[in-house]
Amino acid sequence: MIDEILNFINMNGHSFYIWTAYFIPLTLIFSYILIQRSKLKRMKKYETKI
Amino acid sequence: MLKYFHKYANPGKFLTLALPVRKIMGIVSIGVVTVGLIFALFLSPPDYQQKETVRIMYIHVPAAWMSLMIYAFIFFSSVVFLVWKFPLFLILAKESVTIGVIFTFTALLTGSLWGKPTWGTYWVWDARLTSFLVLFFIYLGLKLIMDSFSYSSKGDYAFGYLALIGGFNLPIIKFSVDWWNTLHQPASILRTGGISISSEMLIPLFLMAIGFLFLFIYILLVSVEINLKKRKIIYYKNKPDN
Amino acid sequence: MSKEYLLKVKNLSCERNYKIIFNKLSFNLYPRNIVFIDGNNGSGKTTLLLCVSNILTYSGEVLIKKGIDNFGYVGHRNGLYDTQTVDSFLYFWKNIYNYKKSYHSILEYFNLSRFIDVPVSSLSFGQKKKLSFARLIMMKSKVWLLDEPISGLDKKTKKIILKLIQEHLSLGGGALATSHERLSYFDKKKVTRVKID
Amino acid sequence: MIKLFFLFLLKDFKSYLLDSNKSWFAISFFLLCVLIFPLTYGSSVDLLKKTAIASIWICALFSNLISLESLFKEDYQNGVLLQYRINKIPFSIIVITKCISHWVFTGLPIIFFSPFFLIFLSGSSSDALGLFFSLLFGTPLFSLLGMPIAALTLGATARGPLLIFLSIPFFLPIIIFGVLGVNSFNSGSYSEYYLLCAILSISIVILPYITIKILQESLK
Repeated sequence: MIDEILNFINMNGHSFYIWTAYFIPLTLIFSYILIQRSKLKRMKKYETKI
Repeated sequence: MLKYFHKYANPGKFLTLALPVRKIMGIVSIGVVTVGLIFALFLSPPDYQQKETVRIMYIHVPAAWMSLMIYAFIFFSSVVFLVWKFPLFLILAKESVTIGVIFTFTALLTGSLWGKPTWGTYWVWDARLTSFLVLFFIYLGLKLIMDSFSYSSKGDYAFGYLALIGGFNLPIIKFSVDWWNTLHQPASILRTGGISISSEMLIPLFLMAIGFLFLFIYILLVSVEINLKKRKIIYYKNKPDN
Repeated sequence: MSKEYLLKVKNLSCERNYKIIFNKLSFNLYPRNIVFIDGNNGSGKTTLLLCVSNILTYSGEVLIKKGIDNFGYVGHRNGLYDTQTVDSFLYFWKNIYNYKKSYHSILEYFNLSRFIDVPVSSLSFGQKKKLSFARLIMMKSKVWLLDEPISGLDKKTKKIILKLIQEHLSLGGGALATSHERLSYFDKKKVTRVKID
Repeated sequence: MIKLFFLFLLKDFKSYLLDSNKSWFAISFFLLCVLIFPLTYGSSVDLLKKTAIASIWICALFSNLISLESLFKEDYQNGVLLQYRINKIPFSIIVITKCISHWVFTGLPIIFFSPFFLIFLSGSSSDALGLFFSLLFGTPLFSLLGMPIAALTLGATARGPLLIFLSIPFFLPIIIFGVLGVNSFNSGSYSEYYLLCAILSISIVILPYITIKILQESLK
C-alpha cells in the first residue's frame, strides 16, 4: 500500500516536474480567489456601515 | 441588441443578475476542477511515449486556452467600452487582467516544466513559446497601466486603447514570430504530432478546461462586485448633499 | 430681460474621476458682462471652464451664441514652449489666428518690447502670464475663459490685465473668470457671481 | 489647413533644432550604443561580423525608445495641447507633424549613417543596401507605433519606464522582419520588405487616427 503511494508520488522519476506544475498554478489561482473573497467581505462590512 | 445591452449594462441590475450566477459558479467550478484533477492525476493512463509527464498537459493546455480566451474577452469588452461607453464593460475588462496574468504565467511555467523531461531544456525559442511570452508582457503592460493611473478616470481610456492596439498587434506578432522561427529553426525538437489523444486523455483535458472557465467567471464576478462596491462607496462619500 | 446672451449654462453638472464635481449650475453671460466663479481650492472652477469649452463630458446644457466658434483661454499652465523666443511665439500664434496687424503694439502695451529675442524659459512668471494674454488679444474671441488671471502677480501687472479685460468688455465681449480675489474693479451691475461649493 | 500644416511642421523642426537635448540626443545615444557591442564581444571579430546587423537594429530601437518620451510630453505639461484643443485646431495636423519631425530627427540620421556603422562593426559591405532599405521601412514604423503609446502614458505616474515596457512588445515584429529582411536580401527574396511595407501602409492609415483619439481623451 505504502509502496503504491510512494510509486505514485514518484511519478516514474518525473515527480518534481509534475508536482510543481500542479502545485504552483493551483496555489496561485486559489490564493487569488481567497484574497478576492476576503476583500468582498470587507467591502460588504464597510457598505453596511454607510 | 443595443437595448438589451443598455438594460443589463446598468451596474445595479448587473449585480442582482450576477449574484445567483456567482454562487452557482463558485460551487460548480470547484467541483469540476476537483473531478478534473482526480481524472488527470489518477484515472488517466500514462502516455506510451511521454510516460507520466503527459499529466502536465491537463493543466498546461487549458491554461493556455484560457489566457487566449481572456485576452479576446478583454479586447471585445474594451472595444464595447470605447464605442458605447458602458462603464461596466471597462470594469469587466480591467478585472480580468489579473486572472489573465495568472493563467498566462501558468501556461509558461507548466510549459517549461513539461519541456525539460520531453525536449531536454526548460526553454526553447520556439514560435509558440515566444508569442506566449509576448502575450504575457502585454498582459503585464495592461496591469501596469491600470496601476499607474489609480483613482483617475484618465486611465480608463488609456487601458481601453492599449487593449485595442494590443488586440490588433497580437496576430501580427504571432505571424512574425512564426515567420522568424520557420526560417531559422528546423522543426526538430517540437513535434506535436507525436501525441495521439485518446478519449481517456480528452476527458480530464476538457474537464479541466471547463473548470478553469467556470473559475474565471467566478473570480471575475467576485472582482467586479468588489469594484462596483468600491465605486459606490467613493460616490456616496463625495456626494455634495451628503 | 430679453438681452441676447453670449453663453447660457443650464443645469450643468460634471463628474470627474468617479466624483461629482458640481451639480446643476446655471448662469448666463451677456455681452459687456463678466461672470466670476467663486469657490474654494479644489471645488472645480477649472473643471467648469473645461466643461464650457466642451473638453470634458458633462450633463446639462451649454448654449453658445451663434457665430462664436472659439473661446480664448488663459490657464494655470501658460502654454508656452520654453525654447521658443518671444518673437517666434507671437509669430506662430499670429499666423494661426490670422491676426493681420503687427504684434509690436501689443508688446509695447505689456512692456515686453525689450524681451523680443529672449527665450521664454528665462522670463518671469508675470511676464509669461502677460505673453499668454498677448495671445488672447490676437485671437479676437468674443468670450474669454480666464483661469485665475491675476493671482500671483504684482500690482502693476494686475492693473494692466484688469484694464485689458475692461477694454474687452467695453467692446461687447464677455468673460468668464475664476478668482479668489474679490474684484471691485468692475461695475457692479455687470458682474455676476456664481458660487461653487 | 495646408498653411497650418507647414506652420506646425516649421515649429516642430525649429524646436528640435533649438533644443539640443531633443535632436542630437537620439543620434548620439545610437552612437554610444553601437560602441558597446564591439567592447562586450571582446576581440572576437568573427562574432562582431555576424551580429553587425542585429546590433545596428537594437541600437536603432533603443534610440527610438529613448526619444519617444519627449514626443508629446512638453506639449502636454505646459498646457499647449489644451490651448490647441480649446482653440479648435485640428489634432490631425499636430499628430502628423509631430510624427514627421520625430522621424526626421531620430530615424533619418540613423538610416543615412547605417552603412558607415556597418563598416564600423566590420559587417560585410554587401549588406549595406539591404540594411538601408530595411531601416527605411522600419524606422517610420517605430515612430508611428510609438506615437499612440507615448500618448497613452501622458499623465501617468512614472511615465518613462512604463512607456518602454509597453512599447517593446509592439516593436517586435518590426525588428524581426527588419533583421530577417537584411539576411535574405542578398539571396534575392524581398518578402520581408513587402510585409514591412504592408504593415507601414496600414499603420499610416490607422495609427494617427487612434493617436488623435487618445490625445483628446488624455486632456480630460
